[in-house]
Amino acid sequence: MIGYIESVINGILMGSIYGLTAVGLTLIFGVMKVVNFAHGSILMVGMFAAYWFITLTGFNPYLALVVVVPLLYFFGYYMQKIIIKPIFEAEKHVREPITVIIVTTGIWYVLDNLALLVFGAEFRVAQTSVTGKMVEVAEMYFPLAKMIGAGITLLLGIYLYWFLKHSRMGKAVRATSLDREAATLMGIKQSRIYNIVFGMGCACCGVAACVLVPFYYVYPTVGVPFDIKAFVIVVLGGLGSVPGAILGGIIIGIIETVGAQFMAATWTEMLIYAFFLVVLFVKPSGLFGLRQDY
Amino acid sequence: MNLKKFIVPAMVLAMGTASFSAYAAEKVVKIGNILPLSGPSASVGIQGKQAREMAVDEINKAGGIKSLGGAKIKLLFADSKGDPTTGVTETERFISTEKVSMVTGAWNSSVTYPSTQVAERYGVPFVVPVSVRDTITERGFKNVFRIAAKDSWWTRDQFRFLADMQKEFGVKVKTVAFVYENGDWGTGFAEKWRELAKAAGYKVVLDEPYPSTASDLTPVVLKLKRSNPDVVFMTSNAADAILLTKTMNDLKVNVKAIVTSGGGHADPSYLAAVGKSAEYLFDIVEWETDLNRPGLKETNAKFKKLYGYNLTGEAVDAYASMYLLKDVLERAKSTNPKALQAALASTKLCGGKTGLLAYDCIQFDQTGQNKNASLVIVQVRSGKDGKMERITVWPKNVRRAGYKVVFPQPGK
Amino acid sequence: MSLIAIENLCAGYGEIGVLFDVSMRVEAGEIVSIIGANGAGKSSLLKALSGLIPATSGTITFNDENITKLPADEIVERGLIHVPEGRRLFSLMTVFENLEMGAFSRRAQKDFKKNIQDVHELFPRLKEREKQLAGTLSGGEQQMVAIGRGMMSSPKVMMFDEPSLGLAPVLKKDIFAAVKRIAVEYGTTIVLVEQDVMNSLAISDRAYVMEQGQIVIEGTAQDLLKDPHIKEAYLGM
Amino acid sequence: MKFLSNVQTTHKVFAALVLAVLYALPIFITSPVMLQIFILIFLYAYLTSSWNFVGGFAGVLPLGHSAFVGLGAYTSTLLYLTYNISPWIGMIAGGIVAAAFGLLIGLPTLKLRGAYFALATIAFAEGLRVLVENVEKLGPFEVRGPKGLLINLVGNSFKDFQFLSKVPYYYIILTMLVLVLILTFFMMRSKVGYYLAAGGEEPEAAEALGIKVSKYKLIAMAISCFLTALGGTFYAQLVLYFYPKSIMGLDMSYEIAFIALIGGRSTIMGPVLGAFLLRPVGELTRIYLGDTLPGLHLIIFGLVLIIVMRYQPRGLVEPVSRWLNILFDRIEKRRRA
Repeated sequence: MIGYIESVINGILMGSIYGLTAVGLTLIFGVMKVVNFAHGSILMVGMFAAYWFITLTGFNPYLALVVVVPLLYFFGYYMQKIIIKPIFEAEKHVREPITVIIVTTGIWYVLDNLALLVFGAEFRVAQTSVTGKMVEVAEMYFPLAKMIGAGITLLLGIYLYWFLKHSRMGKAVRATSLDREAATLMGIKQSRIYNIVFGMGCACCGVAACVLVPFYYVYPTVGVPFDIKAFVIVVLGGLGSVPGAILGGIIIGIIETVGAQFMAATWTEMLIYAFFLVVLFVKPSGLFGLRQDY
Repeated sequence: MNLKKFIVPAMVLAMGTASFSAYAAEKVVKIGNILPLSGPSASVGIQGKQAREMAVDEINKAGGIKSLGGAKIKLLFADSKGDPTTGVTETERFISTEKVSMVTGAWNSSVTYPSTQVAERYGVPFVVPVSVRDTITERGFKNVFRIAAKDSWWTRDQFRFLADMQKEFGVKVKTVAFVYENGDWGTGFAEKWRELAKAAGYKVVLDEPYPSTASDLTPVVLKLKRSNPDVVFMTSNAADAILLTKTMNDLKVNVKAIVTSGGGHADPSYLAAVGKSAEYLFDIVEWETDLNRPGLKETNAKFKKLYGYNLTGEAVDAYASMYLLKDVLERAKSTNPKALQAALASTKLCGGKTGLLAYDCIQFDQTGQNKNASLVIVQVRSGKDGKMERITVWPKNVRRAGYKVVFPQPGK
Repeated sequence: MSLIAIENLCAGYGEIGVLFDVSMRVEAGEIVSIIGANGAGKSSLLKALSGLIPATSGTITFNDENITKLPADEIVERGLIHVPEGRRLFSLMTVFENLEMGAFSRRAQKDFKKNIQDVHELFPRLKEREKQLAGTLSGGEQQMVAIGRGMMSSPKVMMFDEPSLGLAPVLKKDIFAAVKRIAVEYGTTIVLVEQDVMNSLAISDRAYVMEQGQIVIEGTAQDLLKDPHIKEAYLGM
Repeated sequence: MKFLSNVQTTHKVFAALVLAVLYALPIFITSPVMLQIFILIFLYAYLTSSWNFVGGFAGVLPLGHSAFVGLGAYTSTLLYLTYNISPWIGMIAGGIVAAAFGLLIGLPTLKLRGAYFALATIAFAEGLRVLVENVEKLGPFEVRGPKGLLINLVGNSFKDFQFLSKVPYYYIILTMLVLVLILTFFMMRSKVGYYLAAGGEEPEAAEALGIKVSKYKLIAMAISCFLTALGGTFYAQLVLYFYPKSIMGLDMSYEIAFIALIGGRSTIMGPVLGAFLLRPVGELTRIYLGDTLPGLHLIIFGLVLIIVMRYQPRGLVEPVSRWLNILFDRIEKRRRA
């Protein structure tokens, strides 16, 4: 019994981190209606940044947040401004500009392979003060780094909720996501909102990166498995919904961990896709999505 | 249809082929090498490439192929990306366009398998330094020669090792668990393990494939922990090896021994990445830096100076394969594939630079398998400076002098 | 100089032209109607004015400034406000948040308190429904939010695109009355695009008739009400 | 598309000329590698044209078409290996299986908006791949999970769909490509194509006009999956060895979609143009740069994607047909003069 409780809790912990990796994706989609295929690569960039920060300074790993999150915010901000915006302008009248997907895929190829070129194909693991630390509760072991990660996910979720609900810019972001043209007529400058949202989406990847580095490895294609998982999570949770992404992540985490106790891990992967497709058939807007968004 | 979109690439291609044929004027022997230089197995691919380059550089500096008037070996590399179709295309390109004398590669069994079929069709020798799938040399091909040991030998030796350890330490192993990546390699090993475990009378308490692209392996480790085996056998690529080792250590999985199968566990970045979490682990490899072989220290020092890391099993096989090719070319006195095939088949290459290998001579049986290829088992220990070290422990006759094997490993 | 002066304006979506050589002017304090059939280019004209679709040639002058090439947000900043067709509320935001969005521009933020008072005075219902999601309101209420949202931008000119569309006759009357009040009480200049020709001409000073992307008739509201072509084509008499 | 809709004599002559050159090409090009490159270009042009039926004309973005390539390859190969049924027959069977799966997946998802559909197709393809990787045996069929299927060499045999030379493969795939292009041409002119075009841009408006867009989308999906699967069988017979990751991995799905978008989707020649551009870029950068700096070729590939989308978001077919039209006009004038 205790084993199952242990797996459920581990599933929730890892799941909330999956959710964290998906938040940026859902945020960008919610506003720009663009699936950012470079999402995993941006996570990778963040992980390399966090890894080098931790390794070179030897500071507490979570101090990396202070450096990596703003870094990725500006990275995303200018990536949107310089590369994506001109393409977006050309496709302004299309509800879901498909060419932008292709461009983000191009960015993905460029970033992943630049990382390979610069950092080589080595697996790196940061040795930090929380690496390998376990918290023992009634003979169950939970990795401290994942618990901190789940906590940070919660905090980020609360912050984003506050931001979107109460700040002026956050409301403008919501208005844009609901009706681009009407928002423009309010004097909300679309390209600026997009820059900010893309920056924030990338900054969320930065948070996820700092959470992952203390217990994960860093590698040029480390983002790829998270990428596909994030796609599944955001659709499951409802594209554009931040709480949906976090809860979707937790559901995936639980399926993965608990499912694996009854069947081979390769089948749980299958189970996730099956669950995903079933949800899509039954409630296409995702578990927490709104009808008008699909 | 329009002409432009057809002519432009065609012209580009034509110019490409023209520039290739310019090489023919020089006195060179072209060797095609197919390796995964990008994608998930890029790191081993790059090791293989660097080792080949170092060997060929040495050979050429020492006067090239003397029986061919000092002809130089020229290496051509192609990136398979770990993808069979690309491997096949590249093999075809090497043979028909580049007119290489021999092909080597391709590390991923899934690439080597169909690529060797192409070489066989053209009658050009294909030397396989590493690629473990049994069937590569079991199709009655005349032109495929493998230096490395094959699957069934790896698993066989893992179980022999386990039997020897039990005898040596008087410990009885009753239950085993198998944890392996669900690719061709991992599932291939698992099939052999099942038979071997049955024959040895071990009870299999867990038989768990997992996707090697998994982002979290905690579920697998939790399951492993609950199945509570005496010994766990593992087959992993680099990323999953790192995750598994760290998670097993974190979740305090207690077993008598962990026996792994090279691959990810032998990757140079693996030990650096996992550190002390890998303590006491047993890994099976073809080769290890602490082997007592002539010239090894110097070659390793040179390699490390050039590329910044120690030789690996992959690198040594690749390195030796170049000296094998030199020997074959010297004996064949020709670059004709038929002559080369004959020379390869009658190889008995002992000592010299190939002496770096864990065994003395390269000799092929009728299937093209190097019959002397052997394997060793190493134990991972933290050294005095805290750095992790791989120490050869089995077979007993090559065990590092003075080393005391830790079996079973202490509890956590 | 007129408040808005449009000269030889051509505009369209991509390669498809929708406005051809449109010239018109709007004086400060006027109510000007633009009438015409579906697809005559009335909405496109407003979109071109508010910077949603680019002009291919011609000029738009607002308050003595050439705004032809200005982006939409800059035009809002100058007080030329477009209340779009179909209301286009932010359906999942509350009524109050919708009004807040109307006051997004820097200029309008200063007058936030005064503007919200004005809106609540004009439409007391919106104060009662402050916390309700805009998407859950009735059609008439939604139109009130849309108008109120426009008022929150401290407009010099408000351009309404079919504000009475889809409303019951009683509600229609209310909306036209509200438009008139905005013009009279706050001195806001009004450009009104409507298919309800009778009602819109009734509150207008002048009017333009558009057909196939061009202005075909212009004149005072009274004159146009008498025009036989208008009578036949738009008033069904 | 434009230059086919107003088919002038010059166009006809030109098209016939290009076809003649392509059919005669193997006489001049004997290098199997060159032929292989052409075969792969044609194959991808074929797969992308098949994709185009749903990805282009139905106005959605499927990103999981490799699933149908895989279904085709697995069906025909399993039938061949188990019952020795000729891959030519297996090819049709594979098409039917794929079309059935296409309907199954299309039924609930084709109603969804773009991104949902795109991500749903990714999930379907990945799910199917994982499923195949987990199946060792399915009834009498040895699926062999991740190990994949190997078709034994039997030498030249039309019945077994195997040839030692590349030339027959070249002609088969070229003919398949020409046929699918002709089919596309007629589809665009048919009722289905007309309704799809209407529904692709404004699905709500078309539904309002009483056009059952979803029904026509489903038809398009079934045709697309059927045709894609035929390409899968061809691919299997060309390579003679495949496993789930190699034949139904996402890389291939993405590449098919990229080719369409770079070439110009919802056009007849777009996929062909895209394949002629992207495939050689991929191959040439790998051949020339693959061994110098790891990953450089993929960086270049990524940059090409970005640049083309930046300057030709509707695909390259637009400028190319413009140039061609100018060229044709000149020829026409000179002919008249």
